Order: sequence, then structure tokens, then C-alpha cells
Amino acid sequence: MSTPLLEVRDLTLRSGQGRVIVSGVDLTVGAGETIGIVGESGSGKSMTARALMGLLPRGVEVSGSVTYQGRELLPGRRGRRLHDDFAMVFQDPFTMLNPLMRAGRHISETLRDPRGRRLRGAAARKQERVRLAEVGIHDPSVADRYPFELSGGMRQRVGIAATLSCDPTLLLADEPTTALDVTTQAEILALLKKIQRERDMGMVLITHDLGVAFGMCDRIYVLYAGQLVEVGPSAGIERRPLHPYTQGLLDSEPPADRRLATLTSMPGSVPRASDVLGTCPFADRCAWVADECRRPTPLRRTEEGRSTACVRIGEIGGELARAGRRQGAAVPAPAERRDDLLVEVRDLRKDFTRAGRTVHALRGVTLEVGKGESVGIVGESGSGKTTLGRCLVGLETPTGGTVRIGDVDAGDYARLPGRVVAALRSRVQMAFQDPYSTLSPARSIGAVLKEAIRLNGSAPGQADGSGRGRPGGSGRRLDGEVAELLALVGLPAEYAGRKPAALSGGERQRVALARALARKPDLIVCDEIVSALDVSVQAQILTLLTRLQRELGVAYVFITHDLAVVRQVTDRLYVLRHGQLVESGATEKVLDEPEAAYTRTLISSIPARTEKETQP
Amino acid sequence: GSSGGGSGSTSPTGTTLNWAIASAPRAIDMYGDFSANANVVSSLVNEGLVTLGNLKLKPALATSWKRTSPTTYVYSLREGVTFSDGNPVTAEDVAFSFNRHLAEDSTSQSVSHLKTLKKAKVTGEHEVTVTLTKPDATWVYDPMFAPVVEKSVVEKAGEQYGAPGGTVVGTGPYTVKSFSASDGIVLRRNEHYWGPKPAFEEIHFSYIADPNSLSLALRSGDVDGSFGIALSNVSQFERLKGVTLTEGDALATASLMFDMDTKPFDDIHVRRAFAYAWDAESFTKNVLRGHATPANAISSPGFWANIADPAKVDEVFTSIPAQPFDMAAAARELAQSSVPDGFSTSISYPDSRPELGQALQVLAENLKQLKITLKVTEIPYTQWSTLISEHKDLTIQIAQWNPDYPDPSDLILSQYPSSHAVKNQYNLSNYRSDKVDKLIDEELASTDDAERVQIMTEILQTVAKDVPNVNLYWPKTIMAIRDPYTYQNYNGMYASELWVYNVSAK
Amino acid sequence: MTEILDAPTTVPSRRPGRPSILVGLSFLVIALVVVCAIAGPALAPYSASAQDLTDTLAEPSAAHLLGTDDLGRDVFSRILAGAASALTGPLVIALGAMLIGSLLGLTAGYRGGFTETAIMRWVDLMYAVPQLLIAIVVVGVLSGTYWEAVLVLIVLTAPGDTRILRGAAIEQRGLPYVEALRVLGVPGPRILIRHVWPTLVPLSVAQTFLNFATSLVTLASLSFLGLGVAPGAADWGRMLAEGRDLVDVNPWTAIAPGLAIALTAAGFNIAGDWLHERLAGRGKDRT
Amino acid sequence: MTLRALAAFLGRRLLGLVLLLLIISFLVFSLIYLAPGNLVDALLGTGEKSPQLVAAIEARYHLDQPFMVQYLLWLKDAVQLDFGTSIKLNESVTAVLADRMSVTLFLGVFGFLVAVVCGLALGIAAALRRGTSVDRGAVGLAVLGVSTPTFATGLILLWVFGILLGWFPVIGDGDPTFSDRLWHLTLPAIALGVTGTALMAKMTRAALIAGYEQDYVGFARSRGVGGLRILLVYGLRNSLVPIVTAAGMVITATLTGSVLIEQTFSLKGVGELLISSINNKDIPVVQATTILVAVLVVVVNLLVDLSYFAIDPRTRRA
Ligand SMILES: Nc1ncnc2c1ncn2[C@@H]1O[C@H](COP(=O)(O)OP(=O)(O)OP(=O)(O)O)[C@@H](O)[C@H]1O
Ligand SMILES: Nc1ncnc2c1ncn2[C@@H]1O[C@H](COP(=O)(O)OP(=O)(O)OP(=O)(O)O)[C@@H](O)[C@H]1O
Ligand SMILES: [Mg+2]
Ligand SMILES: [Mg+2]
Repeated sequence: MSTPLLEVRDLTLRSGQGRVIVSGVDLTVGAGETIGIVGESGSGKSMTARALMGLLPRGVEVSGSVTYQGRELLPGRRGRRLHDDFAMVFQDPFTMLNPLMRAGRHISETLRDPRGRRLRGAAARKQERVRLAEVGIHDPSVADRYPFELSGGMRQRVGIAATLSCDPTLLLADEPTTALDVTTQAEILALLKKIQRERDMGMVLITHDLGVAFGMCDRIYVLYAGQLVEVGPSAGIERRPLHPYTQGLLDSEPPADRRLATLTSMPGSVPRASDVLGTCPFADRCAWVADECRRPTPLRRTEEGRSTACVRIGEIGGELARAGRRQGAAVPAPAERRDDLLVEVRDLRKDFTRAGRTVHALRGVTLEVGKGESVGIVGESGSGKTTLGRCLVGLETPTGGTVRIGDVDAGDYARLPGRVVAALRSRVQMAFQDPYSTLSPARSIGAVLKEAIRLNGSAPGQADGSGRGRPGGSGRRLDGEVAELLALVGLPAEYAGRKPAALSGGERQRVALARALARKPDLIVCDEIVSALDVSVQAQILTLLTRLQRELGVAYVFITHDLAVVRQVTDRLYVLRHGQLVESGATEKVLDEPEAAYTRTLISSIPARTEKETQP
Repeated sequence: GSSGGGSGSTSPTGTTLNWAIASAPRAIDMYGDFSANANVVSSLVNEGLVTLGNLKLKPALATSWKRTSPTTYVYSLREGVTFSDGNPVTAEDVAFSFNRHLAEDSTSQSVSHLKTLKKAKVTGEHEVTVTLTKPDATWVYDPMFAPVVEKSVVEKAGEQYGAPGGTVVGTGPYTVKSFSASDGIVLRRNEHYWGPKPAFEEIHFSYIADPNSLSLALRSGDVDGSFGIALSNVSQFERLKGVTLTEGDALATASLMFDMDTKPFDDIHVRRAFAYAWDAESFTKNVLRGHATPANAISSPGFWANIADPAKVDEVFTSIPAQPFDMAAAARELAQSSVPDGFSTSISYPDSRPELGQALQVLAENLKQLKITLKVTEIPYTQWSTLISEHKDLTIQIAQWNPDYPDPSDLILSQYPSSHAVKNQYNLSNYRSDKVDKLIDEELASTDDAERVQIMTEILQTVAKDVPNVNLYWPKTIMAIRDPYTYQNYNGMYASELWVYNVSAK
Repeated sequence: MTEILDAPTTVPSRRPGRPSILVGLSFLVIALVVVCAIAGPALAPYSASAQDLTDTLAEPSAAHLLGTDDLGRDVFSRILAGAASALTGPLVIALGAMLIGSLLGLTAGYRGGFTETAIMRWVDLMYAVPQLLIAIVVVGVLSGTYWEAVLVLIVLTAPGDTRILRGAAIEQRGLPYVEALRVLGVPGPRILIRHVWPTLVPLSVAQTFLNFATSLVTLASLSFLGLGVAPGAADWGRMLAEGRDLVDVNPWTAIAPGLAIALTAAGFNIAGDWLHERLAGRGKDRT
Repeated sequence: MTLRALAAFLGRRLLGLVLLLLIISFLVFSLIYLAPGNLVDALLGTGEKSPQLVAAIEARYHLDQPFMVQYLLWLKDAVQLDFGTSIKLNESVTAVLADRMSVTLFLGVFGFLVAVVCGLALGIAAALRRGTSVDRGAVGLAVLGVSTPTFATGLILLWVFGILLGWFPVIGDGDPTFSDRLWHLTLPAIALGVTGTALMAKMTRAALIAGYEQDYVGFARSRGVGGLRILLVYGLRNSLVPIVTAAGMVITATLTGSVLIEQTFSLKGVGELLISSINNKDIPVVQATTILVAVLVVVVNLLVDLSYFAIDPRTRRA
């Protein structure tokens, strides 16, 4: 390892009310070295990066030490970069560029001529061209376009070019690819790696995706609830994690290459940093928790280059390794069951016309779902997955083609008699991506579920009434049913009294599923229901989904862009591109022996983890 | 021009007088606008055959006149008078000046003051003879309302004569230099004027309706003076440094009129109860700060000065019965009435007279004790004048009646004849008394002052017994004038006088 | 440029529920006005209409805290009594606007189509001319009473609420929870009334506070022009207009009602802004 | 956005404007027609009126015609931009309005500038110093500004700076020279601008704060873009839509406020004209004034909408 470029010691961040956000973080970055900071949502990754950039929000106090080439940079001036040699790539290419400024201007606005004046005119244009070429954009007209005229990948490239315009020696990248397509993701990561090597920059990559971290970084810092729980070289951590949390993360991450019988998931969710101060932050979720975990657990060096905060690692090390191995076993996907058709979609087409322009979202899609079957739909962003799902539940009216659900032609819900719609509603339900807005904010969980249950009470044929005072049973019986539903999705009965605001994302998604289940549907359309969740919570939900399928025999149309996830929960797979089907078949078969070139690209873009871990 | 009357710095030099009037006249010509507001300007530009000076009738373009029969008056015209455009005033012009108000399609606003005029004829080079439709003791004042205009000019200008931006040619001491509906009026001394030369080279009129604004304008010197300060705002002007308030007899009466055709005001006990409940003493002393006196008749004493000596006038007014403030008496009257337990009614007053609102609020507070609810509302002047002109649903009304000429029959004539209990006339009480009607006719036919005093006293006594209205108070009129100027002989008929001669520097 | 360099990097999401002193004061003012409105006449030393013609335009004294007006009425008592009319008019306007605005806005936003077009054209029409000006023209031309002025202002205020609620309803219509309810089979009107509306109530309430403040000022302006309120009524706007003439003699006849209007309006404005910040964002508690 | 699309947009809006003016003129006409009070009394007051006189006046102003005929007669002339003769002022409405417009326009523009300049300054200061006493002060001022009726502000200014201190003239609009006008209209313009300032400050502050929360500001900072450039190019430039919208609202507020301010400062402007014409039932003037105001407001709204195209490239090319 080269001499450290950046050295961070005991970095602690406190919010205005004195709540700790990040405590005692130590980092080292050498020139030409890439380190990764991984951790789930809210663990303080972004705040750490912002502290290093000097971009902390007002009210957040920083303490500790940050030295760059031996010089102390803290406390620094508010609103000012900590050091001019630092630069940062932002997460969301859709929001990080000034919408009213030419793309090229982002690059040239910080460039100066030798006399220190801002570059203008031809000189600026020339620099813009050169620097765009560096990030792989060779079309000079891009510089003159406005951000809204560029695709996400292009914007991220422009952003990177702009970031590089100050010729930094240290690059921070905060989840630079999470907002992008899988295929674009891979390209951008490769680009970053290439530039980092060429310029011999130090790089801090922030990600919640262990796969990405392993592929990109020399050393990884695992952050949990504002504390570092493990530090080590990527290869070492990937092979053998030295903290139960790291192990849990690895286990929760579904493997892309095989289907597991069960995904292990850590119970509970990430606590707030301030609530676990002075203890092992993972104690409440850890299977090996002991009294000593309730005391401060500083990072301890264990072996060459590796540190862990787990005080019991010596005792449980072996057990930890075994636990990981137990998950490893792959199971074959269930056999195809196509005999009992639930949904039959033929040549489905859907056009959107807005402001005079027509978008062909679906261009003739044919699809079948059998009873109790789980069908996956994958494809890049904008391929029409969501549109397809919404057509199934009548939220969109198809432009052409047919949708049959059971023996009903469900093409246009608006034309169907209320009785038929009511019957359809009790057969097909939907769950949505954003857990935070999927529940009425003003009503309690219990009220939401009761409303759904009451809709069942009304006999088909009069379902479209007011819904109030329907024969749905007495209050007590309703309460009982609500408790049953909550239990079904693994929530305690007292959650009935809570408002959605008092629930975590994972819990909301469970409630949303319970609400769908209240109608006792044959099919639930799940549109990216786990993509907004942390891996540990994602694993919980995926486990829940498979359990429900097993116990209730409900079928899924599972929409996702994550091939690893889709392998875990679906039997058959449809691959969509530009509103057209490019491939379909048994999930295993499509993923393992893809026929279409597009499918192969998709699969190769997955930031794959190596197979080593399956070795006993 | 400027609405503020220019920079104001010229006023102390004595060459320019800056005067405020409430609003832009429609025309500087009585035919087009007969409001007092307009006449303040018009009386300096246009002259009639006669004029007023300190409430006395004075010759103007006529040097003398004779009543040759009860309905015929012969006027001898002043010789050598020219219009401001240099043309001589002919008898033709004078006759035309009367007759144009009577034309078939006349829209003259002063025509109602020429009610008894039948025709004017040229009867000599410097003589005009006027014939009346019936004997009219007050005709002598009426030529004031038909100022002399130049026939050819008026015929040429048509409807636009005297309007903003239009032509006006008169014989008065001033001539119109500019007239804009927004920016004010500038009068310049008429070099052709036959009479004494007025002191001011120019008079600038600006339009200021709001009393607050007027006080500001006086304070800042933008305006040198203004007539007819609202009584409710006097205190505001009293505090202005360098501004003198001058009080004069307004010859006006604030009056509350009961519609005697409507219940419960058909009941004299109700009317008397109202009269007793009115605390005139206190109101005029404390609220109007002495700028008014309690009234017991529609024609205030000032009207009588031209036809009776002061002692006689005193005698007249002591002979008229009155209902002094007495709540017990009011209660007694109401108890005898058709509505002993009180009732509820509403009344509107014009926004241009806030002091009427104050009077009504004071009255309403007292009536409350009698369980009579009087709801008071303020309405725009136009709407109020429609209200009383329509002569429908009168119930109870309030007004301040102002003089047209200084003769007691002025207000009597408009208020009490039964023939005036109709639309567009102002017998708002619907008071119908054969006796009073007969007395009015007699009074008008008489040419003897003593006899007229006698008859009119009888009229007022009769009316007072019937209580068709409560005469609330006789207001003073107040004007404000800035140093170094003072004003002599201020009275309620300022707009009919050559008022500029009353202004003098200290 | 040090000042600009000090600019905020990002703004901390203010922790809701912790009102500043100013907000506290505002609610205090509102509470005070409400108390006066309810118990004003009982608290006042004199009746608001009681005249004492022997003691007109008195300066402040122990007997008359703020002196007396032109008819010898106690200014302090009139201010207290005026709270009732200062509250009722704006309250009726704000609530009326809220009711109409919610009804039309939600319907337009949720239903769309012709209903929306019709409602929004009406709103556009109302927006094409300034509110106070219309009020002046209508009330002035018709010489309307106070309550007619209130009615006109309801009609003029409702479009603002309609617009806001329509925007919010359109936003809510696209949210997953509404779509989920549709998929669940919950009837449209019920979604609107039981789910969407409660979500928007906080927004409505905050808007109602702001409307209240605006109406108070507008009604005062009308009173100033002599429109609406009967003369002599213990109404702050009217008292201010009448007090203007007396400012030389007893300035409190003008200052007191002026302060009462400005403070009450400020109170409602601050409270409304605070509620907006605190409540209107509810329902999207992340981001 | 192509030229043709722009033309179509403009065409649609102009058609809407004409329709709107028709509706407004009809509503106002019927309103005045139905209102209590009548023209003859406005002219003659409480003078005695003979039936012939009343008939002659009614004939002159078409008051003897049925309502619709009166309206159509008015409309026929109005289409040719002839708004008739003011009944009360006896001068052509166009001339009166032109006369009055100069004061109101001066006052309006002056007040608008006061509002925009002060409002922007306050708003920017508050946003940049969020949470400090500067911010609280600015917000407090803004709240007080919208909470104090325009006329009350006017009265206070008049009293303090006109009367007690004597720094400014207290009445009138001065000579038509620019400097005298400026001097005379300073207090009214400030009073008029207060509400607008408050509105502007509030909107600017909110827009800037929201703007500074955007990712692109953080990104710009991380690239070392200077504070001033961030304020101008990132903050203000991107807040231009709400700021211009606020400016449009300020114009409307200024128009409304000028009615009250003209009363307070005794200015002979359009507002004062409107009020007195309403009181005098001067239909032609009220009609023309309302139409003028409506046209102004609609044109301002249109300009605001058009400015969005200029401000935001997304609207242009979408
Ligand atoms: N402005 C702020 N003031 C106070 N606390 C904040 C502020 N912004 C974020 N936090 C808190 O800091 C903690 C860490 O947030 P941070 O954004 O660093 O998480 P993260 O690891 O980047 O998560 P994600 O993966 O969701 O981006 C969170 O608990 C958050 O609530
Ligand atoms: N309501 C709509 N109006 C107009 N265009 C739409 C609408 N909904 C979707 N589209 C367009 O239809 C296409 C398909 O969109 P869809 O949301 O189905 O894609 P997706 O595969 O779900 O993408 P993602 O992975 O980003 O969710 C896209 O080009 C999108 O812009
Ligand atoms: Mg983050
Ligand atoms: Mg989608």
C-alpha cells in the first residue's frame, strides 16, 4: 500500500440536537487505491462522504481529524470544499446537473485559463470536447444539449467529466450507479475504474451493494448504524467475513447464479446511530449476542489488514463460517405448471400519447400465468414492465390485444359491469414499489385492512356499493381478521393501531401485502416491491413471498430489474425490451442458457460475486 | 397641471390662489352642472343679471329691474360689458341665456330653479323683459340661475359647452385657462371685466373630496383654502398651523323626515317620541363642537334677515312650538302610540355627510331606551339621492337641506307643499295640509315683506304641530383658509357670490 | 463575498412540532382574539355602543384606557367588542372557501375530464381580475352589507383553495396508495372522502389560516372605503377609517384598531405558514 | 417550441382574452345596471327634477332603452375602442383614462420596482442566512407586510415621513416632470410596494431554499463553483419560474393596492377614478376601467406564461 493520501481519524458527526449520526470512523485512502464504504440505508455513508467533501448540511457538527497529505483539514469553512483536490460523483444523474445549463458548461465552468480567468468561448468548447471524450462521449453536440435531453448514463458521464474538471487526486463516489439501468451501471463502474487507474487517483466508493464493492475496491469498510463494524481487503471479507453483520449482509444478498431454498434474513431493521451508542450496534439483531456486546466495541485488528468490531469473533468465528455455508445449497426451480391458466395475455399493446408524442410502451406482448405460479418480468428501465403490470389490474386500458383473467375479458375495466369488476378485484391484486406512499397516510393500518376485508363481505354482484356498513361482520370479528392478516405477513397485532408514518419501509411493504391478501386473490402483481428496500429487509420480504405462495397457493407476476432476485422467487421468466418480448421460459433456463443477445447483456452486467463462497 | 395645485410656492406671492373643490364639475356652466361645487368656479366666470353679496341681492349685469305686473319683470342691462372673448354683451344674448334652459330638449340642470319662468324677450337695446307663469315673490333671485352666455358661442359648442376641454365664455372677473376632469381648473383674470379688478392673477382649483386629504393639502400649502369643511372633521382642521377656520351661517337644516303614509310614522305620537328623543343640545355642543345650533323649523333664522329685523325674527322662532330633549316625554308619547312596545326600522344617510351618521347614531342610542331599533347605514351620495328622488318606501329619511336663495320660502317650498309629495320632489314626509298649501300660494303671490313673514310664520307653526319632520339642527358652514389670507362675510351661499373679492391678505 | 460563501449547503429538514417563539406568540394572539370574540363584551369596561356625549374624544386615562371616540364611546371596549366581527367574517370566508374549494378541487382533481375543465375555467375567470378590486366593484356597486361582502369574498377566495386542492388531488391520484385502493376495489367517492381528503385536510387547514388573514385585511380595506360595515359598528376596519379623521385629537382611535388588524392578521399568517410547513408535508414523510 | 406552436398558443390565449373581456364587460354592465341609484340623480343630485328634464337626460344616455340594447350599444362602440363619455366628468372616457393612467402607471411601476428589488433582496438575504436573526427579521417583516392593510401602511408612512418628519410631500402627484413625480410618489410607491415586497420575499426565500436543497447545488459546490455563481446561476436562475410567477402576482396586487393608496394619498389615478365612478354610477368609466384592469392582468399572466418558455429550455423543446 502506498503512503496514505487521506487519513480520517475518529470522525464523528452530530446533528443539531446532538444526536450522533456517525461515530468514531477511521479511514485511510492511498493514492491509486479504491476503498469501499458499504452499509444499509441510513448507516451514515453519505454523511461521511459529505463530511469529507465539506458539504455537511447546516446543523450537522463534525469532529475528529481529516488529514490530506499530512495536512489537517478540519474544521474547514462552511460551504467550502474541504480541499480543492477532492471531488465527488453524485448518486442521481437525473438531479445533479443544473437543468437550465448546457451539459458542456458544467465541465467548463470551473476551468480557468493560465491567467486564472474563467474559460469562455472556443477555448471552453475545446476543453469540453476533450473532457467528454475522456468519459467516452465522442459526439461533440452533447456539450450543447441540456441535461433533460440526455439519457441517465450520458448524464452520469457528463457529471463525471465535470467532476474531473478540477483534476482531483481524491474522488468520492456516492452510489454513482444505483439510479441507473443494470447495463449502464456496469459501463459507468468500468469507466470510473479506468479513470481512477489512468489518473492514479484515490477513490472512495460508497455503495450498499456488496457485489459492486467487491468488484471495485481494494479495501472495504462496513458501516452499520454510524459505526464501522468491519474493515479489510475485499477478497478477505468476501471469503470470510469477521462480523455477524457482514455475514448477514452476504447471506441476505440473493445469489444471481442459483436459487436458494431459503434466503436467510436478519431479523428486525437497522437502528438509529444514536440509539446504539456505546454498544455493539448489531447486538439486537445478532444471534450470538452476549453481555459483552452491550459495552463499547471498538474496531480491533485481528489479522493482517483486517479489523472487526465483534468482541466475540474469537468464539463464534467457526460458527459464523458454517452458517454461511448452510445457505449455500441450491435447489432446482419447481417444475413448470402450465395446465391451469389464470391469466392469458395476447398481443398486448399500449400507447401513451402526451403532448403530441406517442410512446409505444408495449408492442404486442403475450404472456400466461398459471394458478399458483410465480412469473417474473425483467427488462431495463422503460421496457414496459410496469405498464404491463398495470394493464393486468386495470390501472391502464390497453390500446390493443386481449387480457383474459379466468374466463373474463379484462381488457377494459371501465367497460365491464361493476359486478364483474368486483369479481376481478377479488382475484387480482397489486403491490407497489414505493413502500412510503403505498398506504393512505391519514388512516391507521387497522382501518386500511378492515376496509379491504369489508369489501369481501359484500357478495359479488353488489360490491360496488358504498362499502360502508356492509355485512362484513361484527367489529370483533373484523379485529380478529386484521390480526390474522398481520400475523400472516409477520407483524404483531398491535400494529393495527399505528399510522403508516410509524412503520419502517419493510413493515409498510408487509402491510401492503396483507392488504392485497385481504381480498384473497389468486394473483398478486408485484411491481419492484423490494427494490427500495435494504438487502436485509429485501430478504425478509422475498422469504415472506415464497412462504405465502406455498401456504396460500397465490400466484405472482413479479416485476423487477434485479436478475438475482427474480431467480429466487419465480418459476418462469419473461424478458422485455422496448415493449417487446425478447425471451421467455423457465427462470433457470433463461438465466443459465440465455438465447437472446439482450438477455446475455443483462446477465453479464450483474456485478457478480465470485463462486468462491460456496466452497466448503 | 397637477392635482395638488402645483408646487404651492406661489401662493404667498398673492398672484395665484390655490383653492380646493370636492370634485371636477361636469361643466363650468350652470346649464351643465348646478352643484355648489361647480358654482364655486362658475360664479367667477359667469354672471347673471343679479348676484348675491353677503346674502343680499345685488345688481350684476342688470343695473335695475322693475316688476311691471305680478308676472312681468323688466331688466335694464349694464352697458359696455363685453364677454371674455371681447364681444359685447347684447340683449339678444341675455334673452337667449334665459330661454335656452326652457328649450324642448333642454337638459339644463338649473331649470328647476327657473320653474316660474315663461319666456325672456328683448325689449330694447339694453332691456330684457321676463314673463312668469304665475306670481312668484322669490323670482327676483332666479336670474342668478341663468348666467349670461354668448349665444353664438353656445350654439356652436352644443353639448360640449362648458365641459372639460370645451369652451366657456362669460362676463365674470375670471376666464377659463384650462379645465381638465383630472388635473384641475386654472382660471385667469378676465382683462375685459367691467367690474373691479380682482387681486389674484390666477386661481387654481384642485379636486379634493376626502377631508383628510384636504387637511394635508392645507397643511402642506398645496391649497390655500376651501369651502364647506365637513363638520365631523373640523377638529382636524383646527389643529393646522397657519390655517384659519371661518364660520358662517349655512342657512341649512339637518332634518329627519317621517313618511306619514307609512306605519308607524302615520302616528303623531311616534313622530313626537322621536322628536323628544333627539338630544339636540348635547349633540350640537359636544359632537359638532358648537358648529351648529338646535333647530325648531326648516328655515333657519338667517333666511329671514332680508325681510325682517332681528327682533321680529326672534319673535317668529319663539312662536314656533318645539319638542326639547326629554326621554320621559318620549316614553309617554310612545306609550300612547300604536306601537307602545317599540319597533325596528332602518335609515340611510349619504356618505358625503358623515355628521348625519353621527346624529343618527346618537339618536339610535336614545331610541334604544324606547325599544326602538334604528338601523343606520351609509350609502353613496348618488344612491341616496336616488332613494329620496324615487319617492318610494320612504319610511324615514335624513338630509341636510341647503339654500338656493336667501329667502325663508326656499326650504318651505321644497318640503311642505302636497304637490311635492311625488317623485323627484322633496316632500319626503308626504305631508299634505290644505292649509299649508293655501298659505304657500298666498305667500308667493304677496309682495309685501311683513305680510310674507306673517304667512310663513303661520306655515311653520302649523307644520310644527303636525311634526312631519324633526329639525335636528341648523349647521354652520365652515371654511378653511391659509395665511396670509383671510375671508370676510362667509356664509352658506358662497357659491353664488363673487367670493374671490372676500379673500384678502392679512 | 464571504456572506454568500456562508450560504446553506442543504437545509436541514426542520424538525416539525417545535414551534418558535414567534409561532407561540401567534397562537397566543389568536387565542386572545378568540377569547375577546366570545367574551369581549363581558370583559369590556363599557358597552361598545354606550355614548357619553359629555366626554368625547378624550385622551387615554384610567377610566378610558384608550380614550374615547367622537361620540364618547370607550375605544378599548370597542376594540374588545370588535374581535367578534373581526373573527366571524374572515372565519366564514375561510371556512366557506375551504368547503367549496375542497369540494370542487377534489372533484376536479380526482375526476378529471369535463368536470375538471368546467371547474378550472371558472377558477381561471376568477383569477383574471384582482380579488379586492372585484370585491370593491361588486360590494360598492350593490352597496352591499357586511354579509354580502363576506359572500362575495367567499366566491373570490374559493378558487385559490380549489386550485391548491386540485393540484394536491392530482398529485395524490397518482400515488400508489390511491391506485392500490382502486385495485382493491374501493369505490371512487369513498377513496376521495375517506382517504384522499383526510390526507389533504392539513393542507386545507393551513390554507384556511392564510385565507383568514387575507380576508381580515380585505374586509378591513373594504371598511376603509366605507363598504360593507354599518357606521358606528364596533368593527376594526371601520373604526380605523373613522379614527383616521380623529387622529389629531385621540390617535388611539386609529392606532388601536390598526394594530388589532395587523397583529391578528400576522398571527394567522404566521400560524398558517407554520401549519403549512408542519402539516402540508405530512403523508410524504420521507424525501 | 416551434414558431407555429407559439403562434397557436398565443392565438388560443388571445381568443380566451376576448371571451373573458366579453364576460367581464357583460357582468359589470349588468351589475351596475341592477345596482341601486340612477344616473339622473348622479347628475342632478337632490335638485328638483321635472319629468321633461329626466326624459331628456335619459334619452341622451340611452337610459330609455332596454338593458340588452344598452349593452349592445356600448359594445358596438367599445369594439371600436370608443368607450363613450364619462357621465359624471363629461369628458371622453379614453381621455380621462389616459389622463389618470399616467399617475397610476408611474405609481404602479415604481411600486412594482420597490417590491421586486426589496423583495428579492430580503428573500435572498433570508435564504442565505436561513435560521439566523437576518432570516427571522426578513420573514417577520414579510409577515407584517402582508398583514397590514395597504392603506394602513400608507397612513403610517404619510404620518411619519410626510407630517412628522416632513421629508416627503403628503398630497398630489406633483408636476409632470419626472423628478417631481418621483418625489411625490415615493411614499405611495413604498406603501404600495410593501405587500408586494412581502410576497416577493416569501416566494424568493422559499424558492431559493428549495433550490439550494437540490443535488445540483451540492454537486456544483463539490466542484468548487463559487458562492456568487451558485447564487446567480444555480439558485436564482433555477428559481426564476416561481420568482416570475410571484412578480406577476405582485403586479396584480399592485393594481389592487393602488386603489387604496390613491385614496390615502389623494392621487388622481385610475383607482380613485374607479371608486368615484362606482359611487356615481358612471357606467362608461367603470366599464372601461374594469376592462382595462382585466386586460392588464390577463396580459401580465400571459407574459408570465410566455416567460416560462424563455426561462426553461425544457418547455421550449418538449
Ligand atoms: N440534515 C440532516 N440533519 C440531521 N440528520 C440527518 C440529516 N440528513 C441525514 N441525517 C441522518 O443521518 C443518518 C445517515 O444518513 P445518510 O444519508 O448518511 O445514510 P446513507 O448511509 O447514505 O443511506 P442511504 O443508503 O439511504 O443513502 C440518517 O439516520 C439520517 O436520518
Ligand atoms: N402515464 C404515462 N404517460 C406517458 N408515458 C408513459 C406513461 N407510463 C409509462 N410511460 C412510458 O412508457 C414506457 C414504459 O414505461 P414503464 O413504466 O412500463 O417501464 P418500466 O419497464 O416499468 O421501467 P422502470 O424499470 O423504470 O420502472 C416508458 O417509455 C415510459 O416513459
Ligand atoms: Mg446515501
Ligand atoms: Mg417500472
